[in-house]
Amino acid sequence: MENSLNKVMPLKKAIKTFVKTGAHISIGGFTINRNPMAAVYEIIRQKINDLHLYAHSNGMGLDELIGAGCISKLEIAYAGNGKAAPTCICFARAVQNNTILFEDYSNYMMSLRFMAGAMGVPFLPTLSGFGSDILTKWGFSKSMRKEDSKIVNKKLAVVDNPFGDWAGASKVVLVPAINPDVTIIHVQMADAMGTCSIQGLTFSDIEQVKASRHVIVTCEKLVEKAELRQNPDLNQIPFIHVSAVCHVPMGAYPTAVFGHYDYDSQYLRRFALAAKTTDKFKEYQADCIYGVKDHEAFLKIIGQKQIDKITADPRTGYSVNMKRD
Amino acid sequence: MENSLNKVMPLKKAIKTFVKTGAHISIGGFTINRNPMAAVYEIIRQKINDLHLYAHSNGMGLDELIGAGCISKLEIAYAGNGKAAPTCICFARAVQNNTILFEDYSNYMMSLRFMAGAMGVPFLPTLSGFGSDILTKWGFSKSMRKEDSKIVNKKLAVVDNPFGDWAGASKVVLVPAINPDVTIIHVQMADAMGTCSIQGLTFSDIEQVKASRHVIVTCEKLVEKAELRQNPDLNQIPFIHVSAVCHVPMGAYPTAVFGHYDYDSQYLRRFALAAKTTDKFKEYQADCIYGVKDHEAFLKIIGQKQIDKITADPRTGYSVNMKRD
Amino acid sequence: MNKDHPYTPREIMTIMAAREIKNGDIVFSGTGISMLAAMAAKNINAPESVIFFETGAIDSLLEELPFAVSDPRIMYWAAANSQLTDAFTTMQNRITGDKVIAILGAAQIDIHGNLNTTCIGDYFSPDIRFAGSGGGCDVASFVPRCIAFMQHEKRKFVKKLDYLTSPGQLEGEKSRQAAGLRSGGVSVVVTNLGVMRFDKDSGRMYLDKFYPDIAPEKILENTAFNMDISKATQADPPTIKELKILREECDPQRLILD
Amino acid sequence: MNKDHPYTPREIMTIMAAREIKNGDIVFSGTGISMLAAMAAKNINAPESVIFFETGAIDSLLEELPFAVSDPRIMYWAAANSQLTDAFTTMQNRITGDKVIAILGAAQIDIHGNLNTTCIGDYFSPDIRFAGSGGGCDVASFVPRCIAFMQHEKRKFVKKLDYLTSPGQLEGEKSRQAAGLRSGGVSVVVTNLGVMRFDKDSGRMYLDKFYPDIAPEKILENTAFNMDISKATQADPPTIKELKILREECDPQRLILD
Repeated sequence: MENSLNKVMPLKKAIKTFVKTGAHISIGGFTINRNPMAAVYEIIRQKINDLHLYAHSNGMGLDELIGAGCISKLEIAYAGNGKAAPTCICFARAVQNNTILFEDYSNYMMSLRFMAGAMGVPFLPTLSGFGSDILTKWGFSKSMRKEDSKIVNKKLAVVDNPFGDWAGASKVVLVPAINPDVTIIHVQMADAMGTCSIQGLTFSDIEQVKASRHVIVTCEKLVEKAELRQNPDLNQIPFIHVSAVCHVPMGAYPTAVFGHYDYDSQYLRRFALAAKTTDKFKEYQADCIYGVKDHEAFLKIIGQKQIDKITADPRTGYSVNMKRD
Repeated sequence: MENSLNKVMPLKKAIKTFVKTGAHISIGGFTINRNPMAAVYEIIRQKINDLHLYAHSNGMGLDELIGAGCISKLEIAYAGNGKAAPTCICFARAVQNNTILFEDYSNYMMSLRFMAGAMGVPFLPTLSGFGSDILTKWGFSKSMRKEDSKIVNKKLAVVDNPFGDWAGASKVVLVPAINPDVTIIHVQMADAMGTCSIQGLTFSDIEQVKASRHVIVTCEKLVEKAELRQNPDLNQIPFIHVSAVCHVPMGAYPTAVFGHYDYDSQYLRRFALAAKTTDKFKEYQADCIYGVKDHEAFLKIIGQKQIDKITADPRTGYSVNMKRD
Repeated sequence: MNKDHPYTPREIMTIMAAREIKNGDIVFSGTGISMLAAMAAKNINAPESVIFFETGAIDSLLEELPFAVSDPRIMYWAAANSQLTDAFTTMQNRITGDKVIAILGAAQIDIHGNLNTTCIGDYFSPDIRFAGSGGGCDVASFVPRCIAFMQHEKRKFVKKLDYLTSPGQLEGEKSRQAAGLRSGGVSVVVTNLGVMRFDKDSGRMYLDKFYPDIAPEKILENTAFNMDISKATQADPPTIKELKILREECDPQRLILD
Repeated sequence: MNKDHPYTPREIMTIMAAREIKNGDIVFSGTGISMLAAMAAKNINAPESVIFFETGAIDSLLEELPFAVSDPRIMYWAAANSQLTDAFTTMQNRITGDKVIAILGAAQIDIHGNLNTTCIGDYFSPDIRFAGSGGGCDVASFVPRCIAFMQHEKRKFVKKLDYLTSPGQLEGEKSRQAAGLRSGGVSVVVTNLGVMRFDKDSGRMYLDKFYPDIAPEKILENTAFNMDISKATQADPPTIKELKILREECDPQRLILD
């Protein structure tokens, strides 16, 4: 949380400043929508690793980070990349090959955990998960939980309802709060102070931001304060939560941004195919990540023709009749 | 919760259908803003009583209902009516004269209780209130809590944090969920299905609505579905939660509706003065409530001249330079 | 199969699922065939049902079929765009939650309708890792009715799940309630061969309907556990009208039907 | 009082409170004099402080002074309009919450800075009933610094509260922590006579500053409990510049100053 009135900085600097080796991070968006991809690629280029990622249903962002070896620990509800990869490919391989530590929750549990972090309470209750292996199979060891103060002592807890059977519940599952070191989101509009306006579904971005010690916002449009103040009802994130604002047009590409551009299903498929073999994936990374100096250069190799294809129709907010594979 | 696609009905009918003697109710708004006053006056005219009211900081709506003797039990955080009455007058008298049963919470606790009701969990945790008399002084008796299944067994509960000192908390206060029989709110726009768009602060209206078995919406403007669908980001309440939609222009008068009209400080003062003595209050009620057949007739006696004075300026959403007492 | 109006396995599955949806239901929908079943219900038998996504969109217009529950196509012309916590709130509370019917898929299902969408093999070192719960565990915990869409194969209808992601009837009898769950969970299984339901008392899966030209014994052969087929009757095949609406109005481009 | 630039009790109170607010603080504000103190701080000493309301508005433009925290005037040109739960989230969490400074009023205060805004007399059958906690108990529970604005009278500075609405230092020493609260609560009391703070160890109120022309003994006479006045020094009176900004920029119509 910072209050300096101008938080605009280059993405390179924001990542370098706030995303440290070993940091606990979360990223916004959902599967193939509004993942902060420019920031993800910058983390990869800066070779920041040993990250602990909290995710509900992050798709593309999560899989690129895992594929690049940035993630050592993962708390997650779902890893899918739409039609291109119903299960994220690098994620599945990392789990199958035991190259990351992971712990599974449900989407609601992860959302509640961010919400608890935002609210400043140690846990929130839910009636989800009783009888499931989500309650019984814990990914992090007891000694890890004991030694690492950033890992909670229990994955979750089941307690009796102290209010009798109020609300028809005899017991509840309590899920522990998450307070990431840094959360990165991509939004349609932000001003220099960091106030943000997200168009369309907000997923769990708002809770993730409010739960986080530092927040990096990348935005399609960096607008004047006055533009956002005209309709405060559309601003979900007031500036007090934000540490850095980075103007990165198409910063969620190849995932979608409602009102701006659609997901690039061809790119997603290209990624999925490449991710299946080590050699092809290295080639892909060399071409699209390490071989470009920033997101602008990346978009240049994608080309205007492809970008035009996914550009959103102003009426619907997505690319109408786009060829989707 | 109903799903019939056209829920429009006269306010009289909505109140008669959903607000029964002895019902547990909540009303939207905050002190002098967006109280569903037309509905409140209709409840009073229909002489529905023995109501159990859940309120956070309802002002004018609460005080009219208490003044008219409609409320027998009250769970509340704050009863004030802005500058006109820093403490609601009928409320204070009712408490001082032991004519209602009441239980005090804080504003956050009441909001969390509605939120718990909306979420379908028996309680939510907070770190508020430790050491205060809010925790120790319970308004409802043990026998009441035992005999009345609609009253929770405990006002609140303090429990140890099962996650050690995660989030820096050794213990937490749990506040029990509220699920009113009916919630009544006033909004700027609704369609016939019941989808609502609130402009400006939503207070706790959204949680109150989602926690409630039935929901009556009164609205300034009854609009076509298409008008609301053009920007789903501005619709806080989808129709699935709503039982009845009543088109009542100026339905929050004398409280304010952002973008439409300001509070009428003269009326609020008139009410406060009248409320101070039994005779004057009876006179006031005879003139302004019982003596008119509905809200439209009430507004006629207020007069267009007064209404013009409080009409909102389109730029700011309130009446600029209005004389405020 | 009625020779006068042939249909594909995917079509009969969609229609069978659509028939489960009632007017006024709020349909928790994923993408693919579950989306198509929701659209078919809305167009055929439940015009006042409401399509709803865990990402927070409700009653979206869906001029184009979405390919993910975060597809921008679901954000257009919705009644409200909100967020995950709001969507699960709608399902967890008993007021709107009781109106929700979910459509789920899974890698494995057991005789009590519990689902596995997490892994094949040991959880900590699996042979195959899947996407995980997503909202599956949540909705199966919260809502009274869930439809499971499955391909009917022995390796999918298993004696014991490798991981119990989403609760069905757990171990049957009163075990769901004993565990802390409300009644609900998977209540019907729609496959390419038939429709299964669960005995009210034992919570065990039984064959309710077999499709025309599918022998109940064939279904049993494709099921690794011992399922009661004694009560099964033949399903009413999709009607001409149902198929017409499904093909012409729900998926004219055959994005999902093919 | 400096004869060259006289000021009213209300003006010195406002300035004393404003000086407590630091750049970057998020000011939880009510209406009336608390609002004015927040505006004075922003205009004088803490230009990057942010005014914030429990109803959910943050950094509103305030072209006109609001008369309630639900006044439509606070909804105009805000950074965001949200709701009660969001506002309290900002205060309860340690990230933004640690930046919040609250300004509260009360009917009674005790030596440990606990506040009563609920009633005079027995809670169940009071002589006078007040509005109640509102967000007072919440913010006093959550945030590290609260300013209490009081008229300095014996019946208000009491030995024992009739009702403890908002926690200060409870019974002092480590009692706040023992009860489950984070450190915080009322940290400074600004009255028409002086400024009180709390001893770090004992949690007891002491006189920090008396205003020019106010004898510390007079303050003691208006306090029902035994307060340490030994450390008190005279407050720096409002400067000409402070008064000029307060009068000309914050409340030119003297809506609150009079």
